[in-house]
Amino acid sequence: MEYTPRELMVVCAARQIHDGENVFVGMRLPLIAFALAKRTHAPNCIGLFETGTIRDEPSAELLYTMGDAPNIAGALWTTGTLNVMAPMATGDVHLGFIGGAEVDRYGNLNTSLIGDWQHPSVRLPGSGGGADIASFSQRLAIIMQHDHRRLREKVDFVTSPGYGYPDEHGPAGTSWRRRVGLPRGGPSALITTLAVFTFDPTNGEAMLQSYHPGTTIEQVQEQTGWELRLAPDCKETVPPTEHELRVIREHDPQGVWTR
Amino acid sequence: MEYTPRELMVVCAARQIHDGENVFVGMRLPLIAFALAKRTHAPNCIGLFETGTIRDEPSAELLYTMGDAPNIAGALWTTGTLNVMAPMATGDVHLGFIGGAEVDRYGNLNTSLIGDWQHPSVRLPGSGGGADIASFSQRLAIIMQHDHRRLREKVDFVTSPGYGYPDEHGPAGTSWRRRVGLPRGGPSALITTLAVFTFDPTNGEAMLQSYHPGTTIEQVQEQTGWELRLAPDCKETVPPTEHELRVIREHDPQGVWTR
Amino acid sequence: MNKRTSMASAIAQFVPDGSSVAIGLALEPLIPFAAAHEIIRQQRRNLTLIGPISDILFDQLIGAGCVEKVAAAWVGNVSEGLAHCYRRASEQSIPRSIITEDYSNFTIGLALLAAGLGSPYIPTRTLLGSDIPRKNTTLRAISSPEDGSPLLLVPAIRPDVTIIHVQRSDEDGNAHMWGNLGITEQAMLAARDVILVAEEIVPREVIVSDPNRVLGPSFKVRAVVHEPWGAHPSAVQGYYNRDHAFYHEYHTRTRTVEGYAAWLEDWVLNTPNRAAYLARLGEERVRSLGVKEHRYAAPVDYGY
Amino acid sequence: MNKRTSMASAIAQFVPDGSSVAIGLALEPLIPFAAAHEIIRQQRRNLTLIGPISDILFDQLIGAGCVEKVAAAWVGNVSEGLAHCYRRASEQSIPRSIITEDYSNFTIGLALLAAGLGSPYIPTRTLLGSDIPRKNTTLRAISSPEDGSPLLLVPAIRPDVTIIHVQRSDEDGNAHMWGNLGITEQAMLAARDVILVAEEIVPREVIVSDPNRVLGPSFKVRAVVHEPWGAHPSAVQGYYNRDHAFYHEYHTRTRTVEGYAAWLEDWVLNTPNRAAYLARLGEERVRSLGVKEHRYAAPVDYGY
Repeated sequence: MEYTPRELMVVCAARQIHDGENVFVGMRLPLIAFALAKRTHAPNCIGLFETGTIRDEPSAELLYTMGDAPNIAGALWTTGTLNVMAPMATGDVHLGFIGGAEVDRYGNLNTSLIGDWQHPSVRLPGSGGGADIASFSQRLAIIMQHDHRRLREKVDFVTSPGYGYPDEHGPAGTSWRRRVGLPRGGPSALITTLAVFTFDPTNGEAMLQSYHPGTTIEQVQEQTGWELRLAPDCKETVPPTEHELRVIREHDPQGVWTR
Repeated sequence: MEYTPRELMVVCAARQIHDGENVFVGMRLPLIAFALAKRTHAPNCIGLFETGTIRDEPSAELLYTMGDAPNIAGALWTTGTLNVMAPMATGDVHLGFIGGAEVDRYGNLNTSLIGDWQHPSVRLPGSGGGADIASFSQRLAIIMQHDHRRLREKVDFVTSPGYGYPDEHGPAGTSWRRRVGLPRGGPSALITTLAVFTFDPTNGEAMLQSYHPGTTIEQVQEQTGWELRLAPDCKETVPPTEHELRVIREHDPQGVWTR
Repeated sequence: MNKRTSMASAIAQFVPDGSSVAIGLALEPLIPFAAAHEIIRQQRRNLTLIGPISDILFDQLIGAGCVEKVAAAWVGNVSEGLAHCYRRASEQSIPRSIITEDYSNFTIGLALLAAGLGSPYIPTRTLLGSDIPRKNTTLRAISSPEDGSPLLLVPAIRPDVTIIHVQRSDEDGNAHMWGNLGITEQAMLAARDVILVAEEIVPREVIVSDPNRVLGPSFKVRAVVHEPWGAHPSAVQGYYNRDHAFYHEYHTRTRTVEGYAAWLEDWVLNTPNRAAYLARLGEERVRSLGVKEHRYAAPVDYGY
Repeated sequence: MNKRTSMASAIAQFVPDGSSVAIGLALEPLIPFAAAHEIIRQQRRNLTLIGPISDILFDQLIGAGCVEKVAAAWVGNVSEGLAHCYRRASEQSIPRSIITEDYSNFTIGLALLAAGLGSPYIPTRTLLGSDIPRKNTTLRAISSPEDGSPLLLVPAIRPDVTIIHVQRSDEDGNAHMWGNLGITEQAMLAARDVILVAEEIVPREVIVSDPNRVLGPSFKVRAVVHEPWGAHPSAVQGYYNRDHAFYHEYHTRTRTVEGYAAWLEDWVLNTPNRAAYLARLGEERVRSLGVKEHRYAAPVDYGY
């Protein structure tokens, strides 16, 4: 069955969600990944939205934004942003999703600016809730379009901290997060249009976990700004099932986000 | 027209409220003073209650506690304690009421304990919201039964700060409050069963402003634990009007709080 | 997930000896007396009680010897005055000595707010010049790192369990609460575990029809107990009024240790559950406390 | 007190040049576009804009040259991507240079929360290791006075005026708002002045029938403006849906300075008020955005 790169990304994102987890859902593809997970392997997961909404059922209609009316009707709780981020700050959110313009080999994400901090060549929208999700959630899944200008050795600006960088006090990874005072967490997956990376928390480095059907490790390397490290069990990404695709297309019939 | 000491105290308390003010209303007599002020000279005052309630009309029935159902029905806002105390913390509350077991000549109030801090001879209920009202409201009115064991030179424990005490850095009064870091405020009136005191903010001392009809300055002095200082215009307390008494008795027909 | 259980099992599971328990958080209304009475019947010991004001509930638990420490702004009987068991424990160590950590309503609220936000403390300017921070040394006076002005740091308090009485809840712990809320919202977000006691168990549809009315995240709720009249003698807006006479009776009867013991026999120890409690209360009294006039909220449309 | 006034007079009175303005606080829904357009028509200058994410509203004000500084977590077009005027101002100082104070949604919320509580700052552990505090130096990293661990201090932000769009309000500014609230509550308590823009003006009785639904204290409200459809193209739960096409059209037309100028002519400068705006929008489009299916909240009884 044919599918688009974005449909595959949604499937890979949904597979990051375990049943019963509290998931901080980001914009666009994660909105559909949450709906897909709910309707397949994670019927008991709960979605938290930075607008101030918590729900345990996907919205009845496709969402252009998480503040759309269908995401509010039938919610478990509609309240303020701080009330929904508070449980994340105290560790009750298992998985968070964010996207970005640039990511580096240590999972540090840039959504703020390209170039000089004071006179940027491109001013990006900024953190939104992204930096908070990256700081507080137990696991972080990053979703990005894959090309060498976006997957870089080092980002121009760390908006959302991943595993930091090696420095005089120690390596990148979980120990860096502890050094800077982050309470927990770190990236567990980087999902792109070409591949899926996981991370080695001991040094914070991204490892190629799987390459999407139709691509090769070489093609992934060409579009990646650092020298690939392969996960021991690196293999081709498991393609979407017909059922997964059917659920995605039921939820996004016009393919607004997934075409 | 006959009246009880408590009815007179309610009248004196109500007279502290200016029209249009935001008033932090305490337990018992202030609940009735707020109702009286609303129905006489201060129709536009607003009452804030530490339970998390704001209203601009007295409750339809007598309140035993500020959390009683009639105080919630028809409120302008029922919410949390922090949301109602927040405007007081930022200076939007003009007047606050509190009562206590002990007060001293500088308007420092004790509602915590009598005797030794660790092994008190009498353990009192504590601050409740009193210390916050004393810290944050622009003006403070204290309501007490008058006897020499309650109006003392110095209280055993300062629960709610008044004008502090003279110390090596300066006098009591507004300057003491500034020294300790309080943002504003201080007692403006002490209303007792025998008299009404005002305060001199330059040194924090209570001044006898008026003695209730039927008492004398001498009798007030007998029941007061410090040497009285008289306000320049010290005189007899203006008795309640018939209208004031009628409103009080409409509101408290059984005289639960005012007999 | 269905979290319905009995009061007995909820207390047995989630309120072990030594727990820190936030309870009575809406001030005078919605006080979970049924839960406190079950704690007494199960003879819990060495509890830390956390709350703003406690309208005789803390007094009952202290008198029964369940309590080691109290972190509160006020402990008494709002319509009657002092709390006799609290006095006896503080003044004469009867039935045991207790540690009292004094707060104000604002600072106990800030302590729970800080815990819920994952912040170690919240700075404030209340209580500066008060003796409360000198007695409760967890409250630390510092100079502002910004301008050197005096500040009071209120450290986060994270209760092991928060017990909340609500008007209605579904079986998963999605609940509607209305009336004044006190510091209930902060205590729910601050707690590790939450026990909900509900006047009514309603279908999920009722709750999700009005998500702005919901108290907090149900994923923090461990147990949902259906206990009608479980807050008596305190008030539950829309269900029953405060039983002022009950507070007066308690105040009068508990002046002596013996009097408290007898009161406890009558209303808790020889009253195995809430049904028996209501029977003792009597139909006439129950009826007299009920709602006389309904006042329904204006409609709200979540449609699109 | 009757605080009803026109949008023109509300902006003229309470949003002078140089004001700090908190607006667009519920994130994607309930964005006060009508107020922003009036600010543009009155040619306000040197404003500081405060908000979490701004879904094209900040972009419009920046493009019109009203803005000196932006304190926000995100500035863009949620369903379309980047904000062109924000980019031009930041990258090429067109129409003027702007100062950007970067926050995250959590920290901008904490800054307003702190102001409302009268606290100078709130400490948190978010953004540790992020470059945001290195760029926005108002966010200060310190060592915890308790255990020396790293902390970020988020200083209070006190807006001169907070502008809020609500579903319904009475003439005194007692208002009901529902749906996701973002950081609206904190911004209301933090502000010196509040302007309410309401879809409906209702009798006081409607509001006080449900005091738990009320947004905040009306004594902070200076002006109440009745402006139906005043939040279009954003959504107002129970009244109208988000006009996704409008955001797409804005994104496409404003790629160039000239395109933005033409868009502004069409929708703001040559559209003197909201009535004219609705006429331009057209009956058909307005109807298509309306509520298709009503979903009423379950009844709630405040009786006693």
